[in-house]
Amino acid sequence: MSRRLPTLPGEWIDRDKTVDFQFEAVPVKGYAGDSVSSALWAAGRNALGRSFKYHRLRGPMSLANHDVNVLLQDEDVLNLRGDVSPVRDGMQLVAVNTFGGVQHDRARILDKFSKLFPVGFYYKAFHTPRALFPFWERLFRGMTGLGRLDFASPRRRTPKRYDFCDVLVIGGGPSGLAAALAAGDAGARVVLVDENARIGGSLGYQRNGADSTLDVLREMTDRAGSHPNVDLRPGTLAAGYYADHWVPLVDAGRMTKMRARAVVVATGVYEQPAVFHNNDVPGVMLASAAQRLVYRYAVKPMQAAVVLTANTDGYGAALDLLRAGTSVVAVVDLRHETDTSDAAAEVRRKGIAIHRGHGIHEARGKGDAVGSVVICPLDGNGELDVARSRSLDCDGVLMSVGYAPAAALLYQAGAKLAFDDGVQQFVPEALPAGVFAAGRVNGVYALEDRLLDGRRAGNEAARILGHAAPEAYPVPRASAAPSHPYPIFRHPDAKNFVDFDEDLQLKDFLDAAQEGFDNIELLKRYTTVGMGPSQGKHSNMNAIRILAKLLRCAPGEVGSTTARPFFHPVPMSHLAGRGFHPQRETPLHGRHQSDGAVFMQAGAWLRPEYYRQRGKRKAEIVREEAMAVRRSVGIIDVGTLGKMEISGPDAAAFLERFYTGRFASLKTGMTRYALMVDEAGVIIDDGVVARLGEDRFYFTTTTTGSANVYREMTRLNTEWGMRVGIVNATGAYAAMNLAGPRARDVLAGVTKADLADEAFPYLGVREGDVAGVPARLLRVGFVGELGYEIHVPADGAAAVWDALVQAGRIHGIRPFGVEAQRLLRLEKGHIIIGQDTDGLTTPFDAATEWAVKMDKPYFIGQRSLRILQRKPPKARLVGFSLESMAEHEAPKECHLVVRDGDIAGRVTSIAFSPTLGHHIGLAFVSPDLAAEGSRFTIRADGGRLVQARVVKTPFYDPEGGRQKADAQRRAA
Amino acid sequence: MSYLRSSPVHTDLIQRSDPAIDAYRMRVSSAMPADAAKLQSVALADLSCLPRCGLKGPGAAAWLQSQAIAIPANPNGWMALPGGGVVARLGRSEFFLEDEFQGSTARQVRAALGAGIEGVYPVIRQDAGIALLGPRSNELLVQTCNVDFESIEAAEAVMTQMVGVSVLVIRRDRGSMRCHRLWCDPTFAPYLWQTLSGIAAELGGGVVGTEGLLE
Amino acid sequence: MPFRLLRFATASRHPEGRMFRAHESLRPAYDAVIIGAGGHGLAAAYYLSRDHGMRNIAVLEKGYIGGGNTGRNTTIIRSNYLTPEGVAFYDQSVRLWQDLAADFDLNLFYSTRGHFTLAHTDSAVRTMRWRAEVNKHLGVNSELVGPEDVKKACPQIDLSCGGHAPILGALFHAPGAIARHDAVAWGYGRGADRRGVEIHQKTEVLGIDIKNGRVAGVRTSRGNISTPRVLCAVAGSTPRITRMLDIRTPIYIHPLQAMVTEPMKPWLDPILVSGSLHVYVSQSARGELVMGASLDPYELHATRSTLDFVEGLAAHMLDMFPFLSHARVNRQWAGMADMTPDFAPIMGKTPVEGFYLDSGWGTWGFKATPVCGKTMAYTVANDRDHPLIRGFTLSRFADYALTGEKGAASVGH
Amino acid sequence: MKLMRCPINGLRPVSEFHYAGEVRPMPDPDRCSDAEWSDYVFNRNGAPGVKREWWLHVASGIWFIAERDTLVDQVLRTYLHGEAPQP
Repeated sequence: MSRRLPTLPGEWIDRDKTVDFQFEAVPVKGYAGDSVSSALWAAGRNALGRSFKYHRLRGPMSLANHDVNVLLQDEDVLNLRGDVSPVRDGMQLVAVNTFGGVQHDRARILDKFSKLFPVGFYYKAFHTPRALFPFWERLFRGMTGLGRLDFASPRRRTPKRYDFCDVLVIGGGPSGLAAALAAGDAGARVVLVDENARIGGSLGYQRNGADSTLDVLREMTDRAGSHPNVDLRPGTLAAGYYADHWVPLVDAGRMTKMRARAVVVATGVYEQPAVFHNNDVPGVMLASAAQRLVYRYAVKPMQAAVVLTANTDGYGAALDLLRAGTSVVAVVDLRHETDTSDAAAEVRRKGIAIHRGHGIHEARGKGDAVGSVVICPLDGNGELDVARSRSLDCDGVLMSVGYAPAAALLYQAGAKLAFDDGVQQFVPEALPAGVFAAGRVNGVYALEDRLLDGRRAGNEAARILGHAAPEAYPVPRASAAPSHPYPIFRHPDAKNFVDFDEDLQLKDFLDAAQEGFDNIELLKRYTTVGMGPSQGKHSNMNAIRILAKLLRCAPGEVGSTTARPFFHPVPMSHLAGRGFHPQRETPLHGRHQSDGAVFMQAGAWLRPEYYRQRGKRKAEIVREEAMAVRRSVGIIDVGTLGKMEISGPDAAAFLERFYTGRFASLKTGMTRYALMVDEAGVIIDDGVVARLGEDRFYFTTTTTGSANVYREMTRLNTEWGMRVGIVNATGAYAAMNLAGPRARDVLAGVTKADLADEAFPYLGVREGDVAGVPARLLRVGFVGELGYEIHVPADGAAAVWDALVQAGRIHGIRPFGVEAQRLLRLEKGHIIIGQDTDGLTTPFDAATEWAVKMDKPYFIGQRSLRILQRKPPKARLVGFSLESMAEHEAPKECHLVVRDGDIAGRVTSIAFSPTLGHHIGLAFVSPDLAAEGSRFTIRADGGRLVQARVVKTPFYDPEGGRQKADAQRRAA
Repeated sequence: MSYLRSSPVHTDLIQRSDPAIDAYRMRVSSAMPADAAKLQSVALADLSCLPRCGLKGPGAAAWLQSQAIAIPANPNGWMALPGGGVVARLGRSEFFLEDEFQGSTARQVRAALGAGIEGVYPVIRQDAGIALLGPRSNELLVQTCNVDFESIEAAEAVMTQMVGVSVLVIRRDRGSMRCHRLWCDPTFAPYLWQTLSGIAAELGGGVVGTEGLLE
Repeated sequence: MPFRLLRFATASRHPEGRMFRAHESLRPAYDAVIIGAGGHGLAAAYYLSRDHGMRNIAVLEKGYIGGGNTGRNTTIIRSNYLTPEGVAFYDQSVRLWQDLAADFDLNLFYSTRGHFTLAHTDSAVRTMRWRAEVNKHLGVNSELVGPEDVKKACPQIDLSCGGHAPILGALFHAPGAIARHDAVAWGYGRGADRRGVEIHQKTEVLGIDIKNGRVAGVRTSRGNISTPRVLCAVAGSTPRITRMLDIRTPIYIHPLQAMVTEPMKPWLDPILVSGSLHVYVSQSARGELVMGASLDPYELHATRSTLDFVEGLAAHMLDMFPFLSHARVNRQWAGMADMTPDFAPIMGKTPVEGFYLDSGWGTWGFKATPVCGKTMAYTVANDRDHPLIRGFTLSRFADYALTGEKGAASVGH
Repeated sequence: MKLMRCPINGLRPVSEFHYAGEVRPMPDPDRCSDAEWSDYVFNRNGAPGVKREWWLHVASGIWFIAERDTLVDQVLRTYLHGEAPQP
């Protein structure tokens, strides 16, 4: 049986384009422009979904994007909103959360036992005996949830976009359109968004059986559509309001982050359901839902309707039904007084029965839809007099008993709303700067008033942005309340639903209050009202009215719960966008790739961990790379180190204050280790400072520390006001370390600089060309061999690397990675900040007192170190060695040092030293274990205890002869 | 000092074409397939080869003027250099110069400043230099940067973040062609370049050769 | 089907009384006043009345029961901390948790799901091993596991995380659990209420009276009361209270945000945490994915939401679970985290006699609710710090004796 | 997203900035007591209110002072260090 109507003016469907899709494996025909619900309803389907808790049959209720009982699975798309989602050819839809399909859902049995599951029932059972809870939990997890994920579904990368406008108008109804036109006329750049497929709001469907509002709509959309300053965006959801007029606009394809200078909220209202027994049976719907069916989709909502109303709009809806050919059995008006509107008069003239002072006691199902309703007169207390009930046959019920403001965005913007008893609605009382409300969300109802109110808001917005716009005058709010104060009716068999998402009935609220959850926030948390996907759009207001009646106070005193983003749920892909991952590469990255580097993440950088060798394992390769450095020569990219310059008369003094060491005494042309502690005396960074001239220093920081060090330096420079210039050259300079007995031979081949020990001693720094590139050469010994750190401008890095590799070929030069460097530095006993130190390590713990000059007048952290100096040390970092053992038996980094069942420290670094032929490492141990030669126990994997002996560092070449002058000669 | 410089985005360029021609001792790609078509949408060109220099310090402004170089009066302004090129004022007391075409101011300043004098400190500039061209360049900008470049004054130099990278941006059209110039740290350049060129390609544009921009 | 549900079907009217009484007015004097009717404050009241025989207690709450961080956190319970002090403390808490439901006769949906802290860098792997070793040493069930074990527990995960942060290993903590957070506050509240404790909601503390160095009374929006003992358990509002007493603390307040998807059929069994991607996620009994990330970057004493938070978190979630593209985020919210320099709490006695702190809970206070209640009750009743909280005293900062919990707490939750 | 005005770069989204905490005068390390010093190092003025804070505009490296009400996240004014405008 088709419910499709002949063409109606303003309908959204395109009758030339039929759409074929399947619902629960049954073919359905619709038209382009149909929503899934409208197409199904047109096709005569009543059962569109099942409810979340009791699995009751549900049909269309609002057609306004909160019919969450009509959630569908469309292949990998879950929880598709049937009431607003457009139909597409070939869709294969099934209702979510059923066991065997909508018609035969096996879980519908739960409805029969609903008395067993009152509000909060799950708090009252299943927890004893404890052993059984997992069983119940598995059962719940089997029942719970809505749609299904498709784990094969690929990641969607929807590009996000920034956008900017003067006035953002949210809502394309009469007031929104009026606001946009007013602001646009005043010269503001206006963007108007509306979540519906078409602009117009209620102008399109609340029509009192006529087309006059349609003419208003056409006139306004024509003007707005052609207005140079107005940009109309239908099908676009304002998903939330964030600080400083920052509004995410979500459409089918993407999220646009709109920065507006002013925002007009003309979001209108949600129509609210009446609460009576079986108010959820398919065929019972909000009046506006029926009107949307008629005018948007040309679908006859029902054959014979009973209209329950408490306002004039109900009579208008009755006329709209008549126009659709629906016979109106009766208008049941909760109000006792006669409605004097033209619409009511028209209804009366058409001879339709009007029952004033009546309400619906219950709806009765027939098949899978409503078959009749039982109505009763209302007594003085607003209670139904069931004794005088009568039954009316119908296949549909309209509910037109009131509205709640769509004020979520206003709340998020920080607006204060107050309950207006006249309008029976929360209305804005105080609005934040630059935010305006217009139309029904503002409590203004009559069409001509809404147009005025919109114009007022548009003009006000334009004026605060400095545009000349007419003085704005406040517009009167609705005189007669469009909303009934309490359209809620008890029933012995309950099933009078307040929240359709969560299947919450009137008694659930009474019971919750009885248990002490009698303020709105607690009530919300205990009943979960408004926590479902529709976020309380159709339930919060009734919940507030129920609580207010219980507490014998006004809804305003009950207050409302906070409305957090999002207005409607937003897909993760829209929020995530493309997903950017900023990454740094040294200028030698390409070289490493072609050399087969295996990369590892180091902060934002990618660094070669080691260089792949056919048929060899990592450990083997790392050893080879290390041995190449020990025996001949190797080269490593150290360009990720922070690289800074500080110049000026106070440069040395600044470094003295910043680092723990002494730099005033550092000779030009020499370098010195630098250690940095924070104000609490905790080690946070280290590096090497090179003096290039009296007033010029060049220095390095750790890879991950560079940003923080530079930041803090510049901040302190601002505060201290010393005469220095600090430059962060980390990215501008490339750096590589050429190390090994042959390093000098290799370097000599590509530079004219005098490399003789006398001219360029250990720890010296020189400036000169390398392979034609201006370079800074630091003679350092981090890996314990003759070595040169070569710093060159980034654009010359490749040239220098190539030249060195070329010159080193006869010496079997090898690029080496971070792993080999770690091993080499460990053999020298050098610490790595962050690995051999932690968030509490002081120089005293780390045995780096030698780098701390306590007798300086001041340095960061000095005062704290003075205090710590007087305290017994907590732990001590020592070098240790193990008797030779197999690799898999050796302890690992962060294995614990134990003594008589207590933790006495931990291993921070450990490796097998190919040069020494056994394992060496660094460990924190309690100070009494720190003496050279003392033994301690490490608990390795599987709890195996391993003996270690404290040894002096460096483990390798203790005198440092190799990195000093005579290294070369010995090698020769 | 004479060496073959390499662009921060060299690795990406050689996958697209053969960077054959030599500009300011850097290999650049003369042209790429369908350059003309890309320029009708949004195109990216690598101008990292252009010579630059930077300086900062309380004396920087006065010193530049003493070198007879006209500088922007206000922070975050930029001006054209004689014979092409750009001088930008970054904040109050830092300056950025880039030569173009016939100009050589940046190189002269670098030479004159040497290791610096009190109150004027050299800042090594190894930025990646990028030109963003074409009618749809703003679409690329709004997808990658939270600044409304449509409302930015022509004389303004903007320091902001683009897909998480700090950049310096100026609007400098080339005749009738929309053009934004972008500079960023060379070690972030490969990431920024690949991200921007990917989006440009989606918009019907992409990476174009450099030669056309060097005349 | 449990029989106890039958009484609902058979009873003529709802067979449940009030969980907590409403009180017209405050008494003039109490033996102890607890500021904050969140989980911690109510737990302390519960144990004071149950174990220490103190009944004349008022719990003062500016808002409503459990309306602060108790109702805003992501309900993760674990004890896999880094310092011996921390591990011992949280381990005690986990033990208490397991009997709580029976204790209250209230189902807290305490659900042991297993907790993975993912390591994406070798330094993270080291930290995980450190935690595992300390945990095992103290008898807590933690293990350093490989990517394949993560895959086994969560087959849907992309171990390469979109190629941006490959998972190298994880700290697996089998006892890791989630619970229904509101119910915890209600359970403690009901238990305390039944033992005579008065819970006063919508009652704001305006000042605290001190007479020669010790607490004398509390001034509130509903009148003044005299009391010798005040316990402050107000998390993000702690500095507002300590300011009333001129007590200086290192506590600073940053918002912590969270978000939740629409319900979907359950698929994610364990709790997953990624420090590098700043993600922690579990699936609730309702089928929602409950997600959080790292702290907001600057001080703020408001629970506003930001868009960049959901954008970043969604992007990182999709790195781990690309198939979530169509899943919709339903709601976001925020709480105020009371942070400390060493990421360990500040508990116990203070320079003001009779004033006790239960604070510095940062982003990890929910899991500690029971043990805080127990130890603070002991501390208040005996005016002596409970042995378990001696590592958490306020004085540790002046003594430079911090408790370095950062490695386990930041983005740990 | 929140906007903040850098004295040099103008109004920008807060994501372009780095927050470095409240401006805290350091006691004279040579004169102050251990207690005064550890109070300076560790303790913070954690209560909400209008605070003078260090902020950095990352892209330009400009440090400045923001006077911000930390209760409502309202920036009252911003200025370069040592250039406090007369209220």
